[in-house]
Amino acid sequence: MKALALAIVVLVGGLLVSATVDFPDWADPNSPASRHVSPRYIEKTMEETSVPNIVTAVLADYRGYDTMFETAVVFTAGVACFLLLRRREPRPGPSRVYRHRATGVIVEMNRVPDKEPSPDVFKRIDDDWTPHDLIVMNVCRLLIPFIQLFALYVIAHGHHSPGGGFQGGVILGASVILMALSWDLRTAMLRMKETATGLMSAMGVFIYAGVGALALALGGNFLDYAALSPLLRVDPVAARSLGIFFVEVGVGLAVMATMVLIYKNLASEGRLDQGL
Amino acid sequence: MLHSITPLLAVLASLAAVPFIILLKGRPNAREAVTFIAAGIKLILVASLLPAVLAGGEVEFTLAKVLPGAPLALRVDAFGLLFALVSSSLWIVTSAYSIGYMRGLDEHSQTRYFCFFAVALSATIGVAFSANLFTMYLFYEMLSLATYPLVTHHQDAEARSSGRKYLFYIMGASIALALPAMIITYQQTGTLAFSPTGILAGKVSPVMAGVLLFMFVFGFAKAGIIPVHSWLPAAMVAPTPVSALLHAVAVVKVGVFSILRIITGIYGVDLLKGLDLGMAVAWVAAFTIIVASLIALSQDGLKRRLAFSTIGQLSYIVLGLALLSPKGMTGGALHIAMHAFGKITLFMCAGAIFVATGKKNISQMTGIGKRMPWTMAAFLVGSLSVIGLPPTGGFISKWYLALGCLQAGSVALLVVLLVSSLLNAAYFLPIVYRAYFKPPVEAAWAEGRNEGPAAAWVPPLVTAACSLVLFFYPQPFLRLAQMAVAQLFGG
Amino acid sequence: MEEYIPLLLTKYNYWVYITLMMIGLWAMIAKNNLVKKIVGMNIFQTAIILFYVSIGAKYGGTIPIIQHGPGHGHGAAQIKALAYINPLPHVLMLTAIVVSVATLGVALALVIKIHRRHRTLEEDEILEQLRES
Amino acid sequence: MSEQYPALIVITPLLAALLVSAAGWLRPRLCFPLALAGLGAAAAAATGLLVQVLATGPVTYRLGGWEPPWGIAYYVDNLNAVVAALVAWVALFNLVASYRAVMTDYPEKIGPYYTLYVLAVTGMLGMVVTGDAFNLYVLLEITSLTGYALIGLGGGRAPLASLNYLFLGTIGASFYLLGVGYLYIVTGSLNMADLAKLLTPLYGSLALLAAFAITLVGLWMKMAFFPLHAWLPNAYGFAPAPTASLLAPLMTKVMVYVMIRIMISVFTVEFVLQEVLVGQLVVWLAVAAMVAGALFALGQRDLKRMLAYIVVAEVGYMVGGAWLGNRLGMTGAVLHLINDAVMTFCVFLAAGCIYQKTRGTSFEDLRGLFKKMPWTMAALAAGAMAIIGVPPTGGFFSKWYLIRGGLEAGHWGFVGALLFSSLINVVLFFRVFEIAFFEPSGGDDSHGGHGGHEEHGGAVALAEAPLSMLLPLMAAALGLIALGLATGPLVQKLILPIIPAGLG
Repeated sequence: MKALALAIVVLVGGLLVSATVDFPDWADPNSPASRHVSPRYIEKTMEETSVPNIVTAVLADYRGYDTMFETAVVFTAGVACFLLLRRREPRPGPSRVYRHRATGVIVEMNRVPDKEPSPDVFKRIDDDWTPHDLIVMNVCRLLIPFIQLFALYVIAHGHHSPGGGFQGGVILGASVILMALSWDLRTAMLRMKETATGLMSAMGVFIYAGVGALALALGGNFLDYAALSPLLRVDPVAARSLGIFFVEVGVGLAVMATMVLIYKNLASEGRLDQGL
Repeated sequence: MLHSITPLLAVLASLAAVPFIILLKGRPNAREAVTFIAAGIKLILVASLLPAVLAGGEVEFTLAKVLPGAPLALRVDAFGLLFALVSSSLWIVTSAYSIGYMRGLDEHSQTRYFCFFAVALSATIGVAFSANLFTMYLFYEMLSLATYPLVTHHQDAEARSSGRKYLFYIMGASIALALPAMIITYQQTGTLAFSPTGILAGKVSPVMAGVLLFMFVFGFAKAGIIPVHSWLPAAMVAPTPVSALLHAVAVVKVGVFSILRIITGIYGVDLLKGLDLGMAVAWVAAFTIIVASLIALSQDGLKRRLAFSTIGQLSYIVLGLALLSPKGMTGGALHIAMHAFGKITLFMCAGAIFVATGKKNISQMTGIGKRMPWTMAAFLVGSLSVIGLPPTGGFISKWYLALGCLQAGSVALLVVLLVSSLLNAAYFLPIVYRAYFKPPVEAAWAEGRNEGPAAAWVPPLVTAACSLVLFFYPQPFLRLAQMAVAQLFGG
Repeated sequence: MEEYIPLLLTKYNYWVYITLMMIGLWAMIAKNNLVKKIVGMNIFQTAIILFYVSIGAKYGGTIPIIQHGPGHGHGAAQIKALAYINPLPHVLMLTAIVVSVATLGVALALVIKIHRRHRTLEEDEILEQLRES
Repeated sequence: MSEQYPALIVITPLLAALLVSAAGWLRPRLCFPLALAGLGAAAAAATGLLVQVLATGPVTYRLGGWEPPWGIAYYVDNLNAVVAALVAWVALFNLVASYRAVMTDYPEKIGPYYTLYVLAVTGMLGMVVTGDAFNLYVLLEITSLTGYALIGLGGGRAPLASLNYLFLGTIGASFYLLGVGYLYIVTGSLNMADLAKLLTPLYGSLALLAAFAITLVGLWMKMAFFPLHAWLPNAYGFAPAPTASLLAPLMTKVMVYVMIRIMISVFTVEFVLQEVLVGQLVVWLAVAAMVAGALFALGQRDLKRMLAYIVVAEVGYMVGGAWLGNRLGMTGAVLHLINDAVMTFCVFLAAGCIYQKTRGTSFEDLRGLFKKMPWTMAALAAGAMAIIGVPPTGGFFSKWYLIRGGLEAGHWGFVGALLFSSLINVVLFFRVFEIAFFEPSGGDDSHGGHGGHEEHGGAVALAEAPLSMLLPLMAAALGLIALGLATGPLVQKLILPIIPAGLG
């Protein structure tokens, strides 16, 4: 295997190295890539979409179709993890232990209950992970709202500064994952239920594709946000800018929900009751 | 040139019967009625084409233009009609016989049997009516596949190994030899349509022409030329009606007919004569004739002896065609019909004996003439026809073959014909002699006549009678054969 | 030898990416542990991302965000393509990053499934188990 | 509406997938109808597009209204129109057939299963219609990711097979991406038509050759072209039946389509014929694929795995045909792409029907099936005939063109390998048929086990697959014959116009 690997690596590497002779030098402003196609983005973006962040404009408008499927890829990964891992059967174990939240009374059930007691009243405490650390828990609890606020800013301000749906969505998702890490998976699940996660990830992509389809319904081509201008009562350039914002929101939603969904399934081997 | 849908209907008549046969699964009488109706319709349709063809016309129908120069098309000419008439008329007789045989032995899966029989008949008529090599190949393969479940009808170990052999030779040869030969032909000429003057002339080098010819001759392994013959004895595990109609008439004749089409339609007489390829094929056929007859002598199983006899007789046809002389080709074409009537009689007799007594081997049939006089009488007539003695139809075709040898100036081949006729007599007449003139081996046979179910022994009598009639009145087959040959040799 | 030195210096971005990529490829083929293979796969994909991003660079270019502040097309005439780096590779690589993350997720899910069944992630041990059964 | 067909082909299944996913959480019963509606609409749009393209010529569709090469554009000519229609219809039929199988095997995961199913089809359709090299990569990854998940769902060795597929598939897709990157770096464009224009002056450059080589190797990995086929037999062999009958017929064909598209529309045949000097070598690889695929298939004792190896051989047919370097070979490759999708679908679906009833597809499970499942076996026989290449099924005609292409190129190895693989296919399928025909079914104690003649008379209960599986299967089997009979118009009207003039 090692010899084969070496042979392949040398072969492929040789091919790649030999081709670089014809490539432009690093950072050459006159390289074909810098002279064809891309100058238009730089020079016309403001005029055509009124979005200063060219990356955002190209991402969500000029090549918005790519990005829609990119979001779909994220969504696919979430659904795929769910499909592969999720198991409904409870973890085999002798008993379940609950603490009544109000009184602190501990109840042990020998049989798996047909219906879980309401998590608001009873907290399951038979988890076998590390004991809770008060400082970590509370610092995180304090931080999470700010993280989420920042995430919303990143999504919304993607027009003007580095950022956008993907980045903001990841930060949002990370905040939920931080919750699961510092508290526990069940607590995080209380804040963001599995069904809600699944629905949100689908909804995020749906917003994106829906905006595109709406443009199609209004007589434009698919994803031609300019066609939305009669509906939004703004001129086509502003409509493009707004359209980009809508789809970024969709992206953010989908990425956040999918991050959480993947994390939950991976961390608990698909049982979603305990784990990291 | 006449355009009509009749040829297509004639092909489809039996295919259309298949759904009804399946639907009437639970009601055997109704099911067999469907077979008869389809057979009747088919014969009428085929016969209805006769006036037009006898008047010198051809009937055409194009089904789909699948390949440029090689559409899925049907064309009825004299050769094709001759073959179609033989097959469709014998299907009626065999259907009656099938009922007697299958019910007499209480065979399983009769619905499947009748279904595939009908499909096989469609394919046979399709081959007869094909307008080009591609269409013919299509029906040829269809026939190969439709026959497989019939050959392996018994579903036991023997059927399995025979089925394997059958497929190996038939499918293997057609894919490995006939198909590439066909594609090369198409590549060189851009067409596959049969033409009286041939399509290959001037398009291929002599060596290529020779190689292709033998790829075709051996590729159409149904013709049973040695060394691609051994599927035929193996296929004798099939129920006897299958052997009778398919392995004496339809399947093997399809093979021979394919070679006929190759010689007349693809190569053309002039090209073959020019390259001297006719004689080469003729000698291959002659070799097959003699060797098959010699092997037949040593066979004890009646059906196996008949099978080897068939291999020999098929090569008569190939020989006649390969002589490339008008008389010889007439004889070859005519032999398709004459041998069919004779050989089917023999097979049906063998089946009738099996139904009535359960005997398969010749050595067990000593004295059976007492028990089954009519069956053995039919057997005698069939034997005479296959040997080629008057007053049977077989004599006429052999007469033409012999004349053809002389016309082609090959005395050696005439000698082969005569020697093989002697061999034929040597392996058939002793059977008849033993049956009538030797004391029965089984005591019960002396008690008197008991020929089993009428549906099993009447059909051979009918075909035997046909053989006799054909001696005195060989029409319309002779006329068709002569017309077809006349066309080849330019009016 | 000397003519190769400028080649080495002016095109060093390609050498870096090829080296990284080959490291990843090596790991994917030669490593025995499935998770290590996945790590190799990630290096492999990241190398390509690096390659793309390096295409976008321009001497004297800044990040591709128009610096005139918000506005609807005013002053667009002053924007010079040379002043900003090429945004397209960045856009493309955002997609590629997402794809590689998604692939990683699915790969890990599969690995968990495999571990559930075979109780190991060493490829040779898994193959051993499969041969025995 | 008709000018929006290209968009609708992809949007309707995408939206449907999202709705299916939502329904999976809320109303699982709605999943299947939604998926059906989405793929039905896609199939209708694809058919409409095909009709439109045939009537008025190639269609360009600008997504977002941006003109190429700045925006992404679809470019649809006869070739992708017909492949899109094919993909949509096969996926739709398979969807109908998958209903019962998914209900029995994965009742809890209907939602995600159909979500991924429809997404996979979306990705394939997108790949087929797109005219942008990078967009193709994104869609390729969607299809691949869904494929990994749908395969990994199977029991037993499926996850491991899927992970292997994921590794090789990722390498393949990354190579493709890298190849596109090479093209981008030398031209600055990603649009295929634009690339074709910009590349012409660059012929002869090493970078271009490397780009071509890397792209092709990447695609070959994805299509399991010998010797890069190692992932395929396990992945398709262990995949759940409805997955196998979706991916096996479509995935490899779509990749072959992409290869042909890259060969004729991004690079040109002139480039492929004159600059790339390894054309002969590729055809020899194809020969090796056919021979090796056939021989490996002989070694299998499981129907699905046997079929998977046949797919490997079939890929060899198409790649070889496309690389022969003449019109006939290319015609054969495209025609075979169409036929092979239908015939592979037919045989894999038949295997799925068998699995549904016997819970296995190893050769032992096939015993007595002609009695128990006559219709399924009839369809399997029809598919087998097509794979062997018996007229009038479509398989015969594509082989016809391929062999003629081989003859014209004077490549006897290719011709010989085609015939050899046909013969091996006869052996392969009749081995299966023998088992199903001669050997009594094992489970039936009153009849089996004694051998001999008697049990044939005994009535074996008919245990046919459900109608929802049988009808698509029959449609596929009849489709094979219809395709064969339609070869003339197919070649004349559809395929010949798109064969580049540069091919000899």
